[in-house]
Amino acid sequence: MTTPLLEVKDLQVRFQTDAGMIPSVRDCSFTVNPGEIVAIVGESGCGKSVTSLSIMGLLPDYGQVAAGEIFFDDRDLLKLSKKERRKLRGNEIAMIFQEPMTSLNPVFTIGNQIGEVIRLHQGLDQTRTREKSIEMLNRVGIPHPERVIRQFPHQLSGGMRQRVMIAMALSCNPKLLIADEPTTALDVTIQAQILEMMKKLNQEQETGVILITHDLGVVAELADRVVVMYAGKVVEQSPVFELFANPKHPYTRGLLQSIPKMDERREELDSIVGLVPNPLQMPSGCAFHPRCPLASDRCRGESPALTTLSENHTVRCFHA
Amino acid sequence: MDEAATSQALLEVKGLKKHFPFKQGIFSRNAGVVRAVDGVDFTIQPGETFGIVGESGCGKSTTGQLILKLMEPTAGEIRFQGQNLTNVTGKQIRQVRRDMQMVFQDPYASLNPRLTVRNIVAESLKVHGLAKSDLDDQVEELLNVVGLGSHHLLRYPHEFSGGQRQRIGIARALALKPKLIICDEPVSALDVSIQAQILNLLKKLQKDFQLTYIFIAHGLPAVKHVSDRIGVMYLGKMVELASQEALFQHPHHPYTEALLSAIPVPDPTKRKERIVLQGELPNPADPPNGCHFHTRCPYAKAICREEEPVFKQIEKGHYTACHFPL
Amino acid sequence: NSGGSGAVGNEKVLTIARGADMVSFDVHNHNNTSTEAIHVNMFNYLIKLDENQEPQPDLAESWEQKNDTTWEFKLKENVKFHNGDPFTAEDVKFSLERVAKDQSLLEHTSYKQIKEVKVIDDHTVEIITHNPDPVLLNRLSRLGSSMLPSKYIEEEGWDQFLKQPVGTGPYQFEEWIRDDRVVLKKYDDYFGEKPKWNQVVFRAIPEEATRVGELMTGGVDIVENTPPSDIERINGNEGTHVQEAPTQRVMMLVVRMSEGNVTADPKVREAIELAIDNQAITDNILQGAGTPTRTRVTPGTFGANPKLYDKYEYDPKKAKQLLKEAGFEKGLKLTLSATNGRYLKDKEIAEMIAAMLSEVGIQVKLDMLEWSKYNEKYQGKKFDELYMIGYGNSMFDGGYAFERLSPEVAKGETDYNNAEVEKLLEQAMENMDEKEREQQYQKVQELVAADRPHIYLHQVKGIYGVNDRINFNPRLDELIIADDIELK
Amino acid sequence: MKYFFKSLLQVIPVLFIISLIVFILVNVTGNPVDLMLPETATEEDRANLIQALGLDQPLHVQYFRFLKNAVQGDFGESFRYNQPALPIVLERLPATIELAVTSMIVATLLSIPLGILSAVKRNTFLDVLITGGAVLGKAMPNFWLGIMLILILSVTLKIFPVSGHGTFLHLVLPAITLGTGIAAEMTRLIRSSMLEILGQDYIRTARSKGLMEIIVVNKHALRNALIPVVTIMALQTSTLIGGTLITETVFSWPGMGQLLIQAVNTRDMALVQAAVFVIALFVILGNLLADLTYRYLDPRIKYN
Amino acid sequence: MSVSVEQAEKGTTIEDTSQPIQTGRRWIRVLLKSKTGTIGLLIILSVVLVAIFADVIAPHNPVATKAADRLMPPMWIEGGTGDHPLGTDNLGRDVLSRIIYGSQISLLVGICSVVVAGAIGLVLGLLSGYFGGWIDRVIMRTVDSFLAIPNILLMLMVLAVMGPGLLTLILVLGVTNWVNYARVIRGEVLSIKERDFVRAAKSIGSSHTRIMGIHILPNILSSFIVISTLSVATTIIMEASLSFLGLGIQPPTVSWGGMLSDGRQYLATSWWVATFPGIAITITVLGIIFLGDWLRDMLDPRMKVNGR
Ligand SMILES: Nc1ncnc2c1ncn2[C@@H]1O[C@H](COP(=O)(O)OP(=O)(O)OP(=O)(O)O)[C@@H](O)[C@H]1O
Ligand SMILES: Nc1ncnc2c1ncn2[C@@H]1O[C@H](COP(=O)(O)OP(=O)(O)OP(=O)(O)O)[C@@H](O)[C@H]1O
Ligand SMILES: [Mg+2]
Ligand SMILES: [Mg+2]
Ligand code: NI
Repeated sequence: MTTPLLEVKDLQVRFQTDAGMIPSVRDCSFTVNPGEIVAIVGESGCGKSVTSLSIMGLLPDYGQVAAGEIFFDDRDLLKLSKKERRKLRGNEIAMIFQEPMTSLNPVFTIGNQIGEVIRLHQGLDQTRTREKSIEMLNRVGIPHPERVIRQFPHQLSGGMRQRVMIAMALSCNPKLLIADEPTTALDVTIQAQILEMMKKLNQEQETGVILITHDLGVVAELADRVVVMYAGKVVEQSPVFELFANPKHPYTRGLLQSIPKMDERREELDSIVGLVPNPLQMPSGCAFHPRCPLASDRCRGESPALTTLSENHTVRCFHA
Repeated sequence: MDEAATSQALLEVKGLKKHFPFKQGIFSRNAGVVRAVDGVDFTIQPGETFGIVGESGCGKSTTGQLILKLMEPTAGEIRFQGQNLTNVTGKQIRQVRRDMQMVFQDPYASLNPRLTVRNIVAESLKVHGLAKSDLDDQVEELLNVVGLGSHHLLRYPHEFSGGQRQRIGIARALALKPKLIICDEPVSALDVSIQAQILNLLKKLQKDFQLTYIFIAHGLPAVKHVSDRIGVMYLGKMVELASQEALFQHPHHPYTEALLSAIPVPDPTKRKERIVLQGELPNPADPPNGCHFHTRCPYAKAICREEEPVFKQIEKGHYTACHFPL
Repeated sequence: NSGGSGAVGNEKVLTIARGADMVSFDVHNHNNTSTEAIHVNMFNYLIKLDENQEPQPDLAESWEQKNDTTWEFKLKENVKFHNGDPFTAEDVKFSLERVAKDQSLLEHTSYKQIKEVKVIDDHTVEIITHNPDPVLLNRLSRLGSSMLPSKYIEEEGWDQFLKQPVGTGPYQFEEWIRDDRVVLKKYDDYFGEKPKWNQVVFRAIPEEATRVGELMTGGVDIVENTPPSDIERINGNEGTHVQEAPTQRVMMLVVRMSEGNVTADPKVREAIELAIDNQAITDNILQGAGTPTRTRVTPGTFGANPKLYDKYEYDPKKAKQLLKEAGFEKGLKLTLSATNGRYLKDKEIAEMIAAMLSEVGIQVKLDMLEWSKYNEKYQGKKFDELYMIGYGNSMFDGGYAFERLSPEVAKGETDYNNAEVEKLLEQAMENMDEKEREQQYQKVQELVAADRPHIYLHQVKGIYGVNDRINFNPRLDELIIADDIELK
Repeated sequence: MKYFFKSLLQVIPVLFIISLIVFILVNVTGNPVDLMLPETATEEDRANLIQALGLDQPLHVQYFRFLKNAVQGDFGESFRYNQPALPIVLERLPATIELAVTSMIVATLLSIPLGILSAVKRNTFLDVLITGGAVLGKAMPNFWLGIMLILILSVTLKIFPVSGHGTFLHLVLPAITLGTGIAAEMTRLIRSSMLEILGQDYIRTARSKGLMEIIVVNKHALRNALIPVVTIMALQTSTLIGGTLITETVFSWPGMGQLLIQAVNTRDMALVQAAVFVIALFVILGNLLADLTYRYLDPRIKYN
Repeated sequence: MSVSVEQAEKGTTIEDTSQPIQTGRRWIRVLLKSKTGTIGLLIILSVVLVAIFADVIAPHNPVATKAADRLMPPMWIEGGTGDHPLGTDNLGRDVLSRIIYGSQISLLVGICSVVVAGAIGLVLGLLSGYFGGWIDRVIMRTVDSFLAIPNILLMLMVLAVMGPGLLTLILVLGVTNWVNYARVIRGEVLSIKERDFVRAAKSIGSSHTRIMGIHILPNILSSFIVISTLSVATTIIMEASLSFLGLGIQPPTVSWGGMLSDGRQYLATSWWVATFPGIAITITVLGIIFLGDWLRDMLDPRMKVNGR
C-alpha cells in the first residue's frame, strides 16, 4: 500500500466571532493518495472550505485549529513554523478558488501574478519566468498566452481567469492541488472545458487533487474517491463507484435522490426535509437527525462514530 | 386581425430586442450597444411552463424583465392576454403587473432587509388596494401556501435561510393571484437539498392555482424537470425552441447538443466522451457576424460566418435557427 | 526673502510686525493710519508736526498766510524723487489738486476745502481754500498730502506708480507682497539726514501669538498691537521689552438720545457712565494700556481740556439711585453693539461693560459684530441704544472730534442737538484766533460730557514689543518713522 | 487625452454654477460702498461711488456683465488694491499651492504607513494607538495646533522659524499643522480600506502562493486599498485649500489665505470672486489629477 | 420515502434551528464588546447630560465677570481655588461653568446644522440617485460646484455677509454640508436601486414615492446615521475654526469654539483658558467618532464584525 500524500486526522476548527464561537469543522478525517482525486461534497457551510484552508494554513487569525493533525509527506503541517508552511504553499500544495472573478488581483497583469509564484519558488530570472508563464498558460489551453500575460484580469472571461488560476496553481508542480469549487461559478460549457482539462493535467502530472464541490455530477465525472461532509463532520467516505451505487448514510442517499435526473422525469423530486443546521446551534447527537427519515432516539442522544464497512468505505451512522 | 389565434396564447413575444447603450468616461458618450436581447419570438399557452436556458449573459433575465416591463424594449411586441403592452404606461402597466409576477434568483437580494415578512408579502396587496381588514389573515394564508407559518410574520429576512427566503419571494409573487410568474433562476442560489423542495413547491402551486411559468435557468436538469417547452438562448437570440421531450431527445441546434453533452451526469458508470465546445461566449457588445454561434460550432461552414440563419419551424412545434440543423 | 531673519540676520535691517497689511500706495485713496505709517518713510509732506504738534518744515522751507483763504509755501530746492526727478511746485499742484478734486478718492472729503493750488515759480506755490481754514497746516501734515512725482505719474501712468511707487522720502520702494510684507530700502540721495537703515521691512502678521513669537525669537524688532496679557512675557524674555505710549484714539459708547429710547433720559445716560468702572477696565483688561477719559480731545490735540482727561466717574450706588429716579427700579434692557477684533481688547471690554451694567440693573443684550458687518450697520446708522467705537484724530484738532455731533451727522445716530454746542463749533470752525478757538473747544467738551451723547471710556495706549537692540519711542500719531529709531 | 478633454468640458457647468453661487452670495451682501468710504463720507459721495461701480443696474444685467467679463478672466478691480483682481490672486497662488502640496505630501507620508500598520495589526495596542492618534489629529482645530507648534517648537525650543515664507524650515510647521488633520482622516480611511481589501479573495490567492506577508500587504493589498483613498484625497483638496486659509493666517504665510480673509471682510468682491474661481479651478484640477491617478491605479477603468 | 412539502412543514425540523437573538439585545452585547463603542457612547451620554442639566451642574454664572479674579489657575496649581476648579479666564469667569454651558451651544450647533444638512442632502441625494437623468445631472453638478469651493470659504463669505449669529451659523453649516450627504446617499441609492427587491417592488406595481419611501429610504438610513454622527464632530471643529476667524458664536453666548479661540491669546501665559475647552472638544469629538465608527460597523452589512 502506498503511503498517503495527505492525511487529515480528527481535524477541528473553530471561529471566534462576535456572535460566539463557531465550531465550523468538528471532526474531519480523510486521506489523499498521490495522483488521486478525492472529492469533498456537502452542503453550503458544512466546512469544506475551512478544511482546505486549514490544510493551506490560511485560516483568518480569528479562526484556529482546535485539534487534529494534518500530515503531508510525513510532516505534521500544524507543527511547522509559519515560514516553513509558507514555503510549502504554492510550491508543494496549491489551491484554486471558487470565484475566478475575484480571486485574481485586479490591478496586476496576469504575467505578473503568475510570474510571481514561479520566481518565488523556482528562483528563475525574468526571461525564464516569462517563458515558463507562457508555457503554463499554454498548457491550460489559453490561446495567445504572450498577449494574455500583458492583460489584466478584468479583460478575461470567467473561464479564462479560472484557467489562469489553474496555471498558477500548477506552475510549480505541486504534489497536492486543492480545488475549491473550481467550476461552480462557470457556465456548463465552460465547466466542461475546465473539467476535461483538470482530468488531463491530473493524469499527466500525478498530482493529488482535493476537489471540493456540491455538484454530484462533477464528482461522478472526475473523482476517484468521495468524502461526504455534513455539519462539520465527515459522514461517509468511499470510492466513487461504491458511493453512487451503494450510498450508506441517509444524507448521502437524500442528496443523490434530490437531484433532477436527465433521463427520468418525475412529478416530484425526493427532497431532504428541513434546513441545514446553524453552526451556532448544532443539534445534539447525530447532527443529521432532525432531517433524517431513519432517526431514532439513539441518534438524538448519541453521536455516531465513523465505522468501517468495507476496506474503503466508512460511514458515520447507526443505521448503516 | 388574427384575434382568434392570439386569444388563446397567454403571452406572445415577437421580435423582442433590448440594446443597452454602454457609456464611456464621465462625460458619457455612448460608445456602443450591448445586444442583450436581439430578436426573440415565442408564445406561451395558459397553464404551461416555458423554460429558458442559456449561458450567463445570453439575455435570459433581460427577456424576463422586458416581459414584465421593468425595462422598455428597444423593439418588438409583447402581447399579454391579447393586450399589446408596447405603449402601456403608468397606471395601466401597474394593472397589467397584477397578472404577471416575478421570482428572483438571489433570495438574499430580492427581499427588502428592512421590512418584516408580513410587510413584504402585504406590500403588493396594499399597493393594489386589495388589503382587507383582515390583512394579517390574508398574509398568513399566503405564507401557509408556501409552507411557512404565522409565527414568521414579524420576522425580518435575515432571520431566514435561503430556501425560506425563496418561499417568501414566492408568497409575494402569489399575493396578487397572477396568471403568469416569471421565475428567474429561482433555485440557482440554493443548496442541492433545498433546490428540490422549491422545485416541488413550484410544481404544486402551478397545479393548485393554474399558474403559467416562465422558468429561467442555466441548470438544464432543473429546467427539464419543470418545463413543458424549452427555449435555448445564445447571445441574445433564441436558437432552439421545442417541447421538453423533443429537445432532449433530438436537439437540432449544435449549441443545444453541446449544452446537453456538457452536463455532468451524476453517475460515475456513465462517464462519457463529451462534446467540449472550444472558446468562450463572445462579447455581446460585439457579436460575431453571421450565425452568432459559428465561432464555437464544431460544424460551422462558410455560410455560417456570413449569413444569419432564420428561426424557423422544422418539425411541428420545434423551431431552430441553424443553417444545418442536426 | 526669508521671514524671521530680519533682526538676527542683518544689523542694518529694521523689521516691524503689525496686525494688518498696508492698503495701497495711492496716498489719496486710503484712510488708514497704519498705511500712512509706512508711507511716511517713503514720502514727505510739505509740513510735519513735531512732538508738540507744532508745524515744522518738511518739503516746504517756509510758509505764510496771505489772507484768510490763501497760503504761500516756499519749497526746498535740491529735493529729488527716488527716480531722480527733481521735486517742484508742479508736483505740489498735482498732488493736492488730485485729492481736492477727485470725488472718488477716499481722502477727498478731508481735502475738498482746497480750491486751487497755484504755481508761482518752480519752488513757490499758493494754496487757496474755499473758506478760511484754521487747520490747513494740520491737513497738509497728514495722510493724503504726500507729495507725488507728477512727471513720473503722467508719463508712466498710475498703474506703474502703484506697482513701483516713487517718493522723496529717506526710503524707497523695494517690494510689496500683499498681506505679507512691504520692503523699503535706503535712498542715498535723500535731501535730509542720511537714512539709518539699509532696509525697512513691514510685515503683516495677523495672529497675535505669532507676532509675539516672532519678537521673542528675534525675528522682528518691533511688534505693534501687542496683547496686554503678553506684556509680562515680553519683558521677562531676554532681549525684548514693551513700550507703551498714548495715542489719540478714544474708546466710547455712542448713545442714542432720541425719544423712544430708554437712553433719552439723561438720568439713564448718567447711570450708565456711573456704572462703568473705567479704571478696572484699563487696569485689568488693558493692563494699564489705557487712560480713562471723559473727553475725546486728549492731550497733544488742539483744544484738549485737561479737566476731563484721566478722569472717570464710577458710582454704582448713585447709578442705581438715578435709575430708580428715572423709573427703572425693576431694571431696564438695552442693546450694546460692539466690534470684535477691531480695537484693542474690544470684545472683552464690551463683555465687561455688559457685566458691569447688569450689576446696577441694566440688562445688556450684547451685539458683537465683526468689523465689516459692524461698519455696515454703522454707515446705515442702524444701531440701537448703545454702540462702542474708537475714534482717532489724525488732524490733531479738536474740531475734528465733534464732527459726529453736528445735527446732520448725528441724525439717526445720537440725535444730539445742543444749540450751544453747535454755535460754538461753528464759530471755532473758521476762527483764526487760536486762543479763543481753544477755549471754544474746551467749553464744547464740558457741555458734551454733561449731555453724554458719547460716554467716553478711555484713551488707548499703543503697546509695542521692542527688541532690546534698538531705541524706539512710540509716537502719539502711531506712525513709525524708521529714522527716529536707532540701533543701541 | 481625449478623456482629459472630456473632463474639462464637464468642468464648464460646474464653473457656471459656481459663478451663480458666488454672484448670489456677493449680491446679498448689500454693497461694498460703505466699506470703501471714509467714516465722514456724505450721501453724495456714496451715490457717486455706487454709480461708478455699476451697482445701480438690475441684478441680471450685473450678472451677465460679470459672467461675460469672468470668461475673459476679468473679475473687475479689487477695491482694496485698485488693481485687476485676477493677477493679484494668481500672484498668491504659488505660495498656497506650495503649502497645500507639501501638506498633502506630509499627510500621505504619515498616513500610508500608519494606516497599513494599524490595519495589519488590527485590534492590537499599536492599532489602538494609531487610531486614537488619528482621532486626536482630527479633533484638534488647525489654529490651535499651529499656535501650540509655534509656542513649543519655535518660541521655546527655537528649532523652526515662527512665521513667514522662504526656506524649507519655514515650511515645516505650517505643513505639519495643515497636514495633520488630513493625515488623520486618511489614516482612518486607509485602515478601513485596507481591512476590506485584506478580506478579499485575491489576497487569499496571494497568500496561497506562499508570498511573504510583507509582499502580500505592500504589493497586493496596498495598491488596491489606495484606489478609494485617491478619490477621498481628491475630495480633500477642497478641505486642504480651506485649511490654508487658517494655517496661512497663523503662520503669516503669504498665500491666498490672508488675501481672501481680508477681501471677504472688506467686501472686496472682485477679489473674492477671482479667488473663489481660482481655488475652484485648482480643486477641480486636483480632482482631475486624482482621476488620472485612479486610472493609473485601477486598470479596470481604462478598459471601459 | 418521498417526503412532500407539507410533511416537511409539519415536521418540527423546518422550524428555524436558529433562534435569532433579539436585535436590540444583540446590539447592546456587541456594543459592550467594542470598547471604543462603549467609551464613545458613555462620552456622548455624559456630554448630553451635562448640556441638559447645565443650570444645575455649573457652579457659576458663565458670563459673570469679576476683574479681581481674572486668570486664576486651576485649583491644583498654586494660586487656584476650589471655587474655580479649572481656573478663570481673562474676565474672571469660571472656566468650568463656561465649558458646561458651552456644551449646550456646541451640541446645539452640531446637531441642528446636521439636521439641516441631512434634510437637504437626503432629499436631493434620493431624487438624484433614484430618477437619474437631468435631475441627477443638475444636482450632481451643483454638488461638484459646492465641493470645489472649500467649505470654510463658503461659510466665511456667507457669515461675513449675513453677520455671525447662532441661527445663521446653523443654517450656513447646514447649507455647506449638504453635499456630503447628497453624494453618499446618491451612491447608496444607485446601488440599492439595482437590487432585486426594488425590482420586485416595481413588479408588484409600487409607485415611485412608495419605492423611495418604503424600499429605498430605510435602507440608506444606516449610512445616513453614520454620516450624521461624523458630521456632528466635523461641525464642532468647524465652529471653532470659524470662531478663530471671528465669525463663530458671538459673546455673550458661550461655545467651546469661542472659548478655544479667545483663549489662544493666553496659551503662553494662562494655558488653562484654552486648554480645557480644547480638551472638551477633543473628548467629545473622540466620543462621536468612536460611536460613529461603531455604528458604521453595526449598520453596514458589508463590514462583518469579526474577531475579538
Ligand atoms: N471567516 C469566517 N468567519 C466566521 N465563520 C466562518 C468563516 N469561514 C467559515 N466560517 C464558518 O464555518 C462554517 C464552514 O464554512 P465553509 O466555508 O467551510 O463552508 P463550505 O462547506 O465551504 O460552504 P460553501 O459550499 O458555501 O463554500 C460555516 O458555518 C461558516 O459559518
Ligand atoms: N442594465 C443593464 N445595462 C447594461 N447592460 C446590461 C444591463 N443588464 C444586462 N446587461 C447586459 O445584457 C446582457 C444580458 O444580460 P442578462 O442579465 O439578461 O443575462 P442572463 O442571461 O440573465 O445571465 P445570467 O445567467 O448571468 O443571469 C449581458 O451582457 C449584460 O452585461
Ligand atoms: Mg466554500
Ligand atoms: Mg440572469
Ligand atoms: Ni420516497
